[in-house]
Amino acid sequence: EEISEFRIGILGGENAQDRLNSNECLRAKTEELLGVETKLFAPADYNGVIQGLLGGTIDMAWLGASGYAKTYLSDPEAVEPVLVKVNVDGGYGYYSVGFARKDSGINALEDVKGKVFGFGDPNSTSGFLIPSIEIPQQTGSTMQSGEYFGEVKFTGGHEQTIVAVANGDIDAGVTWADGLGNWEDGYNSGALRKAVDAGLIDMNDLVQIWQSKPIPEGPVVLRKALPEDVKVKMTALMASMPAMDYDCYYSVAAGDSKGFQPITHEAYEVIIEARKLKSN
Amino acid sequence: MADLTAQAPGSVAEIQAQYADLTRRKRIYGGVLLALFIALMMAGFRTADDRNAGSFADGYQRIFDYPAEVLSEAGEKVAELPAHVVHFFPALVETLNIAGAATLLGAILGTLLSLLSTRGMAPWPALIPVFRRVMDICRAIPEIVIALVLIFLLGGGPVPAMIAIAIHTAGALGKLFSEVNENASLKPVEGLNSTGASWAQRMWLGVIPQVGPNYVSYALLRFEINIRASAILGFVGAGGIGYELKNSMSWGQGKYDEAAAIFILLFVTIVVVDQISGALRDRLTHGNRKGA
Amino acid sequence: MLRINKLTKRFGDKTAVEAATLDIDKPCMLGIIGRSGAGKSTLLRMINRLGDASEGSISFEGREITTLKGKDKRAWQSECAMIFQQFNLVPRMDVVSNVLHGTLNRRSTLATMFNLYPMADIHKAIEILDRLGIAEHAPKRAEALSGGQQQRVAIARALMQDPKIILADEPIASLDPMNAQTVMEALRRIHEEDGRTVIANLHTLDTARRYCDRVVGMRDGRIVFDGLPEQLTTGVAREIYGAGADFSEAATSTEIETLDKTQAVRTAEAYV
Amino acid sequence: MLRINKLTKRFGDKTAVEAATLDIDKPCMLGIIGRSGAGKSTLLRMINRLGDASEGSISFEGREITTLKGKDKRAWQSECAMIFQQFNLVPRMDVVSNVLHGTLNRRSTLATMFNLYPMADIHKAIEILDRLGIAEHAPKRAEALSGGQQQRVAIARALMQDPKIILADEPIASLDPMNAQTVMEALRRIHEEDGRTVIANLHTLDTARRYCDRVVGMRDGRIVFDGLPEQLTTGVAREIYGAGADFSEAATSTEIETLDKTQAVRTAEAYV
Amino acid sequence: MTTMDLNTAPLKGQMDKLFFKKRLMNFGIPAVILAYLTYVFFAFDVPGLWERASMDNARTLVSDTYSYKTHVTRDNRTGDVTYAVEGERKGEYPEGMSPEWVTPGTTTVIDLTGGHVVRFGPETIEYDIPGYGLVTATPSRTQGVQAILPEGDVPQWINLSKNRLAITTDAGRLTVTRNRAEVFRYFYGWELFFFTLDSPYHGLNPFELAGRAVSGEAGAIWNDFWNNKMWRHGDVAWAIGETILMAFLGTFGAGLVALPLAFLGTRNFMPVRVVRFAARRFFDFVRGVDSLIWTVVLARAFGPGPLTGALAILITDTGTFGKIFSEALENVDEKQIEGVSSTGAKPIQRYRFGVIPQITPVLLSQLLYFLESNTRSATIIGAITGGGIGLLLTQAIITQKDWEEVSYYIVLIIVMVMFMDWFSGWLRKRLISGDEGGH
Ligand SMILES: Nc1ncnc2c1ncn2[C@@H]1O[C@H](COP(=O)(O)OP(=O)(O)OP(=O)(O)O)[C@@H](O)[C@H]1O
Ligand SMILES: Nc1ncnc2c1ncn2[C@@H]1O[C@H](COP(=O)(O)OP(=O)(O)OP(=O)(O)O)[C@@H](O)[C@H]1O
Ligand SMILES: [Mg+2]
Ligand SMILES: [Mg+2]
Repeated sequence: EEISEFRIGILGGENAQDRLNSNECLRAKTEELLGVETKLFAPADYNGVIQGLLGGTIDMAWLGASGYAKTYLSDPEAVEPVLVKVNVDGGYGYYSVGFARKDSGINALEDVKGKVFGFGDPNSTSGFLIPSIEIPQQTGSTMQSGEYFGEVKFTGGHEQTIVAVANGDIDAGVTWADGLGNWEDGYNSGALRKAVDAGLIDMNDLVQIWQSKPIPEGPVVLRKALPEDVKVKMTALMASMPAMDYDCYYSVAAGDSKGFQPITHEAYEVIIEARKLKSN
Repeated sequence: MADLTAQAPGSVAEIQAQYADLTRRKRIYGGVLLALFIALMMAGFRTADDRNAGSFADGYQRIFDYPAEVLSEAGEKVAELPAHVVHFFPALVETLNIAGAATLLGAILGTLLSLLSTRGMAPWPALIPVFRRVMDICRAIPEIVIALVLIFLLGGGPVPAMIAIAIHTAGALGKLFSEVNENASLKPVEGLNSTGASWAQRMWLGVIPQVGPNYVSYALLRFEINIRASAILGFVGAGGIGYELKNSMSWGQGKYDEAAAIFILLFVTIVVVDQISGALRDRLTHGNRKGA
Repeated sequence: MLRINKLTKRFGDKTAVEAATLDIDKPCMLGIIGRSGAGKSTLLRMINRLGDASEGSISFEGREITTLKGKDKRAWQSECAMIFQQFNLVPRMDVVSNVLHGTLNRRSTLATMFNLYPMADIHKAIEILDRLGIAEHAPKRAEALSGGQQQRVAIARALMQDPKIILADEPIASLDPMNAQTVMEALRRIHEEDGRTVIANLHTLDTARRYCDRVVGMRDGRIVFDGLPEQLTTGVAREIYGAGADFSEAATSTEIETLDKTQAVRTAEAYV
Repeated sequence: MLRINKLTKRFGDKTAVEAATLDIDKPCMLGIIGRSGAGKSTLLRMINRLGDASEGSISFEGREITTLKGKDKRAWQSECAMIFQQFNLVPRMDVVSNVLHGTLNRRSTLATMFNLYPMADIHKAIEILDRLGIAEHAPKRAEALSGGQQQRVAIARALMQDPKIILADEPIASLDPMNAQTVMEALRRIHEEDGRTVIANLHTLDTARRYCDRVVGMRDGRIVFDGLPEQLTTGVAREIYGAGADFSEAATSTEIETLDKTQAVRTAEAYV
Repeated sequence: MTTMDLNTAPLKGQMDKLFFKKRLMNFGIPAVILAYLTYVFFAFDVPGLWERASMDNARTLVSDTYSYKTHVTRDNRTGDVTYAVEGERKGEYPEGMSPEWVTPGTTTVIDLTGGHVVRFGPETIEYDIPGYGLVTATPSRTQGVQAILPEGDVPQWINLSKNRLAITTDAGRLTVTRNRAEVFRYFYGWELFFFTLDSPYHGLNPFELAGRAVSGEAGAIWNDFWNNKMWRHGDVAWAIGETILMAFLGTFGAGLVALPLAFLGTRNFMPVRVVRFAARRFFDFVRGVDSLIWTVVLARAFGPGPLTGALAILITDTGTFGKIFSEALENVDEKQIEGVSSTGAKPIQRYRFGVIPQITPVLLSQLLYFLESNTRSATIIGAITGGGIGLLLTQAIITQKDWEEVSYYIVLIIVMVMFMDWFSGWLRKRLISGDEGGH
């Protein structure tokens, strides 16, 4: 069994072209390793990459945990998780943080009662799935509009949530952060940090109102139907990247971290259950 | 052809030769054009296929995978569809309102722009090219661009979509309206002018009665188009039924029944509005022809 | 009253009216004749300020007309009604509305847009229509009327303006002889009964002779004749029309009495 | 040669042609006359197989025509050219291309799709056009030609088919007398010079008399007269046209010689 | 004349009624429109929106479109100072290089012009603000950011908290947190538009560049420009090309597919009612579903990319063209077809010569009209999945920085659509010239 080309899907969070640029070195290495033409694709949203994996038009991607769960639920035979990113501190995970404007008088989740609450993309783990399960546990209610919160919206993505909160379109929202570093910097990495760096928000104007339990980092997945040797080669390539070419690793992993570590489907069963819970 | 008549060809042989020449030229011209078109299509297809993740050859059998997935889930939960339809109805109303308000505002603005840029009607003839360019630009910017920028400024919701569609509509209708205006008679305008009527009076009393039915007909056509546009803008956060559709579609398995319900709602609306406005337009332009 | 001094109008290189000078002291009915392109329409349009003059002045009762702008210009236009060869009515509107357009300048823009004309105006419009013998067509659309009727609606609109001067640019050129006569008689009556000044461009000598108190002849933009109808001899006419010795009166006649000569007129006109 | 036997055509209840029987032994020029709705067009269309017969048979040189299908039917159509009252050309294509349509049946579908006709055909087309006196219009679009010229293009298309029979359905009804004469003369010449059979539906008696060797009269779908032009007396004509005693020859005449009677013809035709 | 009063009185009454009716209409229609707009105004919560509308964002957006900022960043733990255009890695000044308005040293002095000077000292950060005074801030791991301001109230443009100090002035912006201190200085223009800092051609004027180009470096110059990491001209050109490609393939592909299908939906060419009905409903269906939904459906089968977008346009427009062409076909003149059939032409020839010449003007003008409008659709479809300029644009907007790129893309899109508009108009004129008489 042979493949004639290898296609890597890249998720959002950055300019499409920036994404392609930062993964260009991975593309070159893959092409060299596999000896077939390798292409990068950066669709507009999570769903684009997931549809590609399900339809067999994308061979490898680095998904979020919820995205993987969706893929698995749609077709358990579509992809398998192989690697996960490990943080500098050795753990693998990040957080969903709830935040609001300081001048809105909101300091805790309870203050948002009856007001407008915003999620990001429905397929985002930290922007929707985890908070939509953990927040009701804390409030003792549901996430239906009008039950606890006055209205619950999807803003479309982390970036839009931040701007919507800063503008006052929504009273509070959730986004992701690595939980390292300081609030006033927008943490070491995450959507808040990017917005701060872009000069879009001033962290002094925002307050954190909630933080989730650690969320498992999403897996690097390979299409199950790929030939075995391709899977092995690609896993090895990704795993050895920090050692081989740290610069490339840095841009692929979007920041400093320790490296990739093998992972299996079992690590995501909790997330899958959570996702099932949210389906009707 | 010109040389043919110029020389006033006498003999049949001469005409034959000239016609043969013409045919050969036509054949070459036509052949080159056809070859060019085929080559462009083929090369274009190859390029697109190459730059696509999946190729056409692999993918065409899978075209129905996705609809099948949606339909099978919707089929399982068919009992819930009516409830979903009711639930999402307000979102549909919002989408229709976006389209309706945008069409109205766009038509009003387009009327103004078209009057300002038609020779003989414009109050400032020197500015005609300016208004023409304004219309061109309004028309050229895809709605999604304006909507996204406005969402950044105003936050999500229907208003950015409405403004975005209205701007585009103003440009598109403005162009169509000015074509209608060109065909309107200027005599009544001059007549009103001679009585000392102001510009607004000249336009309202002299032009609008002539062009009204055509305007309405074009505006209705635009309304159909705008419903789609407003649904699409929902996809990027502008509210309405498109927003709901995107959320349930991108959630995927587990909410496909909602997606199906929304889709049915949207599809039925589009078809119904198409039919009604088609019939109305037919009446308008027909009645107009009789009247004129 | 109306004093036109060295009035000139140029379109690019072409001089349409050249240093036209004309003086009207008391209300009269004035006919302007001249061949096609002589500048008759241009002159009238300048008086009504539908076109701006290049040089020269027009003054009415001491007021300078050529320099009026905006509101003042429109006010002048309302005092100086214009009647066109092609009637220039709003064809899809009813007759009364068309007549009421004569009041546009006096009424607020907004009110007229909503058809809020005072009842008195509406009644007056109907009376004027009645005076011109077409009251029964009042509710019809203007386009449904014959040419002669439409021209009378145009005259009614002009009267509705209650103007001091009525300008008529070849008011009968699109009409058949029967209708032409009705229209010219209406204009004459307006002059006589209301004492308004009427200036009419006319294509035909005999019409000018028959209805006007004074005739002005134009040729190539210049006023080449100004006198009483009686002074308008065939020789003078020849000069105005720039025709040769074969010039015949009939060539410019549209009187009903000469109806059977129509064929001849056509041919002759083509020559003129 | 052509043998029509009890040919009948019904449209629903209506019988357009009823048991028409006709025999043509040798090439001739045959005129069919009859008032509007008599079934003339229907008869010709059945011969060309543009319409199917309800009953009866048509045979040509022993071959049965009414039962032909597909390829054979088309082959027959190419042998039996048809000329229409409204010319039925493709107005957006040039004259020569229109003439070349006469060869469609013989040429491969694919080649004709791309307008690839043999040069020899093109030359022949132009020769035919020359014969009909319109060669200089060869490269023009058909729509740019006058009615008479267009009808000659239609005749050229028919000749291009190299047919054994030419059917002409009121070929001159849309033409003015001048053009009508040219067209009829062309048809007559084709019959005389090439020896082809021409069957023409004609509206007018005198045309039939003047150009035809034999005249057939139809009334209400039946053939009520079949004879020499000489036998076509006013009495017979009256019967064919179902007219009363006030029937006049002039009513169906479009000859140039009777041009000044046109007015009368119009009125009379309306009556017929 | 004498009977005037007799016959005008009822007429006046009649006219009064007529005008009353007219006024009712005249008020009614605008009143309905106004009422609707008012309803929408409140349904969409426009007043609330206006209140919330973020003028700050507008300012950021507008200023960002014509200016750029250079970041000077000090890592408070290591004391390293870095310089980067727009704070991006690819805009970083190479090691050892610094902007001329910065004097590196133990104390880095940053001149923000107009007397505004920021100093990154070994321990403290100072900002000398003319007309206000000196602000000093000492970041420390344990005590947060200790700031000393001049006497008086804290002005609005200083945002101070325990761990963070932000000063925004016209000259620039300083933020100090425990980890970092950062200054932005704003400049006009689109920096690095032609060459990035690591290119040897950065900062050369056109004449020098022309000189270099003549001396054989044209290829290298073009290469540095085309592959500019910041603006990625090559990729943008590809994206525009992809968008036009989608429109082209979609439109003409749809034309080719729709033409034969259109015959099935016409009364005169399709006698079988069921087929005709089915064909028409099929057109309605694919049109009604909309290209957007088709994009989503096709994304599963073909994955992201221009082909998916092109096919989505193709399918939708097959419906539209099917409808338009059927209507054109129903209006064809039967005489021409009959003329061609009477010569014994085969059915295909009959269509070719009897029908096609009649509908080509409609066909071509519709195709070309849609080519232009599909360029716009392709931009939108690209944004949803396919790629092309639409994806670049929406992503640039959604990530909410790089507004200069957004404005660049918007300008490109407008130019592209206007070009296609002009081009299709030009083609239409060329191909159908003199054809108006054909109908
Ligand atoms: N808008 C214009 N632009 C350029 N030239 C004009 C314009 N209007 C009139 N002219 C020229 O000015 C000259 C006088 O025209 P005018 O219409 O006043 O003549 P006229 O005496 O009314 O003739 P007619 O009997 O044909 O109405 C003509 O030569 C005409 O071509
Ligand atoms: N397609 C049709 N369907 C129904 N009736 C038809 C059809 N074609 C012709 N007829 C009827 O058949 C009769 C004969 O028509 P036909 O056209 O043959 O007459 P005609 O002698 O050619 O008359 P004309 O001089 O008007 O052309 C007419 O009554 C006509 O109404
Ligand atoms: Mg004139
Ligand atoms: Mg007939």
